[in-house]
Amino acid sequence: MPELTYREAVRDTLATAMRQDSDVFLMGEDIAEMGGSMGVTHGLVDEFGPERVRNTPISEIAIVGAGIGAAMQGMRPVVEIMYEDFLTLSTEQIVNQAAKHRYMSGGQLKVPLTIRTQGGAGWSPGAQHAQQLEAWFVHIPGLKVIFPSTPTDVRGMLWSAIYDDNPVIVFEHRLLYPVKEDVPEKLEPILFGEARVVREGEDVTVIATGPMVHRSLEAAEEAGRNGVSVEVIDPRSLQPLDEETLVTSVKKTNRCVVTHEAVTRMGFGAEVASVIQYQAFDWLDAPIERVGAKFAPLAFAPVMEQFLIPDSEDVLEGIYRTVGRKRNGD
Amino acid sequence: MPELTYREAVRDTLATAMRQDSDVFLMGEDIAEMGGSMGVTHGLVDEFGPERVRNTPISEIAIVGAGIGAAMQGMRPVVEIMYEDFLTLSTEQIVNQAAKHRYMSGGQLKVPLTIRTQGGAGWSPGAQHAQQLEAWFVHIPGLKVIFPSTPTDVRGMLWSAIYDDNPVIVFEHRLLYPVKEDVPEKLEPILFGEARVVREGEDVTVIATGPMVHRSLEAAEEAGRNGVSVEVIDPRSLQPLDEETLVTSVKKTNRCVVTHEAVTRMGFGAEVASVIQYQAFDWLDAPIERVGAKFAPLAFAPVMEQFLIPDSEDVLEGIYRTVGRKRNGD
Amino acid sequence: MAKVEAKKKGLSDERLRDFLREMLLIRRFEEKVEERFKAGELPGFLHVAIGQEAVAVGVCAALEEDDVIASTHRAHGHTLARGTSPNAVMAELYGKLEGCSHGYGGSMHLYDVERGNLGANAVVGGGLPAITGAALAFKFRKEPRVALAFFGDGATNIGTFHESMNLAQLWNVPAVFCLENNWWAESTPNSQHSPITDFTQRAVAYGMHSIKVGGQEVEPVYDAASEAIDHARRGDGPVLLVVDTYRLVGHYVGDPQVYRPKGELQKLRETQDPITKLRGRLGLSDEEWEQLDGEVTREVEESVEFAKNGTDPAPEDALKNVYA
Amino acid sequence: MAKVEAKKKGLSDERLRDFLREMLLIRRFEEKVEERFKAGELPGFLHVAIGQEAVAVGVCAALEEDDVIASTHRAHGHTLARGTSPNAVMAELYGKLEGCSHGYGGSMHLYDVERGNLGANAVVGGGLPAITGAALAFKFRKEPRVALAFFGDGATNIGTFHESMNLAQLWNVPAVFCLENNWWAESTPNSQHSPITDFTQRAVAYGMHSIKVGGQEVEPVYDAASEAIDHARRGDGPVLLVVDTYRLVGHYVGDPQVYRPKGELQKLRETQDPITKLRGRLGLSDEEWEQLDGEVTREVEESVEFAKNGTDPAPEDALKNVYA
Ligand SMILES: Cc1ncc(C[n+]2csc(CCOP(=O)(O)OP(=O)(O)O)c2C)c(N)n1
Ligand SMILES: Cc1ncc(C[n+]2csc(CCOP(=O)(O)OP(=O)(O)O)c2C)c(N)n1
Ligand SMILES: [Mg+2]
Ligand SMILES: [Mg+2]
Repeated sequence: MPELTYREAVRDTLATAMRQDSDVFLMGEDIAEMGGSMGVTHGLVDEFGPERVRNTPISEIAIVGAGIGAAMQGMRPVVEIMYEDFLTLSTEQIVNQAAKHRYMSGGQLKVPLTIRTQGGAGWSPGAQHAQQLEAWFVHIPGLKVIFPSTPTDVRGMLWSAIYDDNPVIVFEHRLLYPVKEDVPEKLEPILFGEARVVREGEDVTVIATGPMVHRSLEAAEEAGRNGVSVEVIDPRSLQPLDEETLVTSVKKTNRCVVTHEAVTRMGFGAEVASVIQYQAFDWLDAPIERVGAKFAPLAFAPVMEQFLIPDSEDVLEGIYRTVGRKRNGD
Repeated sequence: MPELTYREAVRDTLATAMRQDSDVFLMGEDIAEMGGSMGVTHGLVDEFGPERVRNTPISEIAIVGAGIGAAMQGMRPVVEIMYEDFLTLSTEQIVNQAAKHRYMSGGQLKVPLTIRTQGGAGWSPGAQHAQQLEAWFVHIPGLKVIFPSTPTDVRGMLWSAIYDDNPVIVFEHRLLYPVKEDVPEKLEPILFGEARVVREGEDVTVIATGPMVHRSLEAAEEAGRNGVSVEVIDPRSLQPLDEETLVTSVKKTNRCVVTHEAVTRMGFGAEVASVIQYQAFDWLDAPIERVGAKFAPLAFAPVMEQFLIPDSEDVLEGIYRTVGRKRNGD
Repeated sequence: MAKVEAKKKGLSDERLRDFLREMLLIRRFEEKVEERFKAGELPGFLHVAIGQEAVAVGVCAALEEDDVIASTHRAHGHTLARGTSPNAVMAELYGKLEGCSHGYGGSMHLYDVERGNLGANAVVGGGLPAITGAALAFKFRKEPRVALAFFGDGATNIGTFHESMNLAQLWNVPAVFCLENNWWAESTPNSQHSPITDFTQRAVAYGMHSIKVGGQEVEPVYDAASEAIDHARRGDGPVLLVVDTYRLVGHYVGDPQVYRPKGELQKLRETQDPITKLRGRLGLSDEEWEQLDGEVTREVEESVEFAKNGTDPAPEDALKNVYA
Repeated sequence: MAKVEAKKKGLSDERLRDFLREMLLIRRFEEKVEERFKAGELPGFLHVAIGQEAVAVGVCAALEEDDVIASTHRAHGHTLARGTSPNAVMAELYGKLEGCSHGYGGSMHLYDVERGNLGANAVVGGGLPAITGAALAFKFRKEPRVALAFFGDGATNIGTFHESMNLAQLWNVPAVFCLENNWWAESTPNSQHSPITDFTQRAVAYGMHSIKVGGQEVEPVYDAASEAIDHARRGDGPVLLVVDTYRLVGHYVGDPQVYRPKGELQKLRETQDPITKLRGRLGLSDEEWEQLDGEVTREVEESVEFAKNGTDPAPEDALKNVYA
């Protein structure tokens, strides 16, 4: 079982796909010699050359669109958008084009495009370099949206994204790149629509995405020490969503906290909470707690930034609120 | 009390503001002689001239951005984006710039920009001319988002939008333009964050936006004939959101249906349902129903389009589901 | 910019007659669309390409079978010229399963992937990046194919145009950007949307080769398009092909055109009709003309019959084709 | 394109000394920023403008007090040159309330509205549309003011650049687009991001007036900027001002620059340092130089002290300033 960081797991998957399949290629700003602004694609240009590891101009809408065009010809492009904030420049092509070509053509076309992007606060990048916008894309029929939180998951799911015949947006997270894990010797594809029960528990279900999975595990440990048994589930793919696993868990625990780093208001947690309250209504013993970023852009000064984004303490408080007791039992 | 259509109400507000205030001007594609693709600004160029009723190139990101620049100089530009679908081209400027300049400058700047747009299905415009994307913008701190459903509301709220010192996105709806109503003689500003109780009732609260307000009223009438008393509430402003009025109503009726024309998944109803289940948990007698568009792009063929978008029947079914009985009492 | 003289290699009269037939078919098709829309039979809204038939026909004739195109909101002409049958197009406008997009698309989303039509786009400029990407795929695979985007003068004002042109030239892909300059973007005249009138200037920003040609005579259009397409196919890089033309109708069917200078339309219809011009060039007798017109008119009538007899989708079909 | 000769009206030595002082202040400020970042004192990430000081100083000196600018991710130089104190800039980099954005912005979001600085933008090209809009407001109000956007060569590839240029020229607003061409966009060289090397070609697409000047000597920069700004202020329309310059450091502080050809940097530092050039031009003695350097170095040191002694925002301050 090799140990890989999340960053290496992404790179390994890209390299493996490119080795076996000449239809797979990469496009993105500074992904060649520089390896992307997060170093994820480091070294790939040496193995695959600048044609298949293509540096692009700063043209977020055209590179996504070029990916669409190449994908419609049967290639499997992987486009990197350096920061989620810049996805806002590509939304037209993602939402009106990639998501709809198949539908508008009455099934004639496929768009096997993968868009990788990353974001995330916690290192003072400022208000235009850390937004989490995954919720937007969950609203758009025709797209698939994944947000893997571990090396193993990103390896298996990125693989599935590349080989999915639909456009898939892969949300990575800046602070997850150094996370290490033993991963299976051979890359094992992970299907979309299967949530992962990260930790079993009896009293509260915490549904968490991205970095909040790790922060929730910390909170769960702490809660455990205080006699609250927490189940942590990572949906991993937000679209399609494995509603069944989430609902089954809540039917068992009767309590639920949903958490993500994105702003709470209109965040992905709103959809999850709506699904849970609907399908597990009679099982719920307490209102569903949502733990996300407070309602503000991301401030630069670390003390303000930290205040805005949720940490394990915030999850813990959510857990305690839902079991009806205050921190430390007081 | 003059009778105005929704279209005339918008026009009246724009004209009134422009008459009294030289800082107000309009920009948008084909808004001059043509009056915009929906005829809303018809005639304004005659009164105010082509400088203040500016036809623009097809440059959705630049015209929003130019609006931001003029607004930062203290003008009060009203930018029209012809279809919500094309807002996807402007999202960078809306989300990263308009919404954040005040914050990132630590309070030095104001961006009194109004963005009017419209969308809506029901007339076979196809998949790229009818999306409803209001939910996206509710997720973004720094923006205000309104969706008036009547001539009176759009008149009073558009006025408030123009005179708000923050960027406001005004969602209009294609099928609402011909809706008529007696409106107050003198334009009365309507503050944001005040939901409107459109119809009082005892058994179920229907929270509806845009065209669904009207469809919900039809459903409410029908339900009334079957002995179910329905309260209909229009939040009108989605950001800020008048949570109190919504929650108070549900605490009275103990049942709730949330409805909008946008896709249900990750739509605005998800946020509303999350708020209600949280704040009215102990009062709810049934799961909150969400009634929105089914999960697909908008098909062209009318029979498919109609199938996808919610109508008064769908709301009625939601109402009946929540009161635990089938249509016509069977 | 290369000046294109109508090369005197000359197209055969037979070929030109085929062009005339195709152009007239498009004209009669568009007129029928106007009629049926006004009769309330066609859902949605429609843009017809009356006046621009020589562009669609001249350009599509210059393409090879394996080439691909992307079209715009004004798509009927391009789609017919690329070989989709009037039946399939008309059925789409009626929202039938037999339509070229099986009723999912409509007028602004005509697709025919088998014939290399990657789809019409209702977002102005929306198709240009994908054409660049398709051309990139051809280059990757060393296939001698060309990808061509149709778009209007109004589309040159949008960012996707700029980024696509820049990328295509930078990567030297076999793409042709065919700008149908009809001097209007809806109600907005050239002078209100672009600070230039010679659209080849747009190409200078990328050092891209450009060719300009008048669009009311099909032969020079064909020649210019052939030159552009050959240039791209040879690997010499993408080309901006500017075709100056006229929109002899409103922006959309039913457009009262209040914005259009009085008389402009009448005068253009009299002097700039590409079909009149070609008919004159070929010296068709009234009899020959009647015969041709009769044929295409019947074809169009039949397409309406075909469409009306087509199959309505089932409501639940709307949930199909969301994902592959 | 107008060729700009360094007009021999000539700037006084005194003025040039002021420029040198300003340029050196920026240089020492940037070096201090590198040092403090590497020491782990500065949050986030940073881009310094070493090598491009003559552009910031020459251009900002040509502006009037009422003019406005928008800057980029590489904003320290522009902000200092526009008159914000080193204290306020440094305090912002330390995330303090005394910072020019009160700790909300950071390095890439330096604002100083009082001094006509509408803010630095971390989205490449993000500030250009607003500059067009600000210029439109000046035109509306008949104020003799100019709005100027700084941006890089990489930014010319993004749609906002295209749409803003087109709009500005179309509406003839008093805007200047100041392209600091340092031949790199992060790790991507000119040859991999733009199919042209003479960036005045970009202006041809809009029929916009353009001026090109070398950016390592402050006097011609000042002259060219003055000409561009006057042109815009006179109402003759916007100008693309291309300043060819060099980035004598990595893209961001800490950038190992693996992508940069061996020796390029060394050679450029030896031959293209704008401060060395100006010092030579002024014939400064070692003593004069030491004195000047001592002064600005102290000023920079003091700014660090000021910043470190600044006030941290309260956590809940993060919820302020979301709305006006
Ligand atoms: C991005 C976008 N903005 C606006 C529209 C609305 N619209 C449809 S066609 C059109 C004018 C297009 O002009 P042009 O590109 O010259 O094509 P033409 O109609 O002349 O064929 C506009 C503004 C659109 N479809 N897409
Ligand atoms: C829209 C967008 N895409 C990508 C980035 C990441 N990025 C930051 S600076 C930069 C390069 C900018 O190059 P240029 O405009 O030449 O400015 P320079 O860094 O050379 O000053 C890139 C790609 C960004 N900030 N914004
Ligand atoms: Mg046109
Ligand atoms: Mg650069």
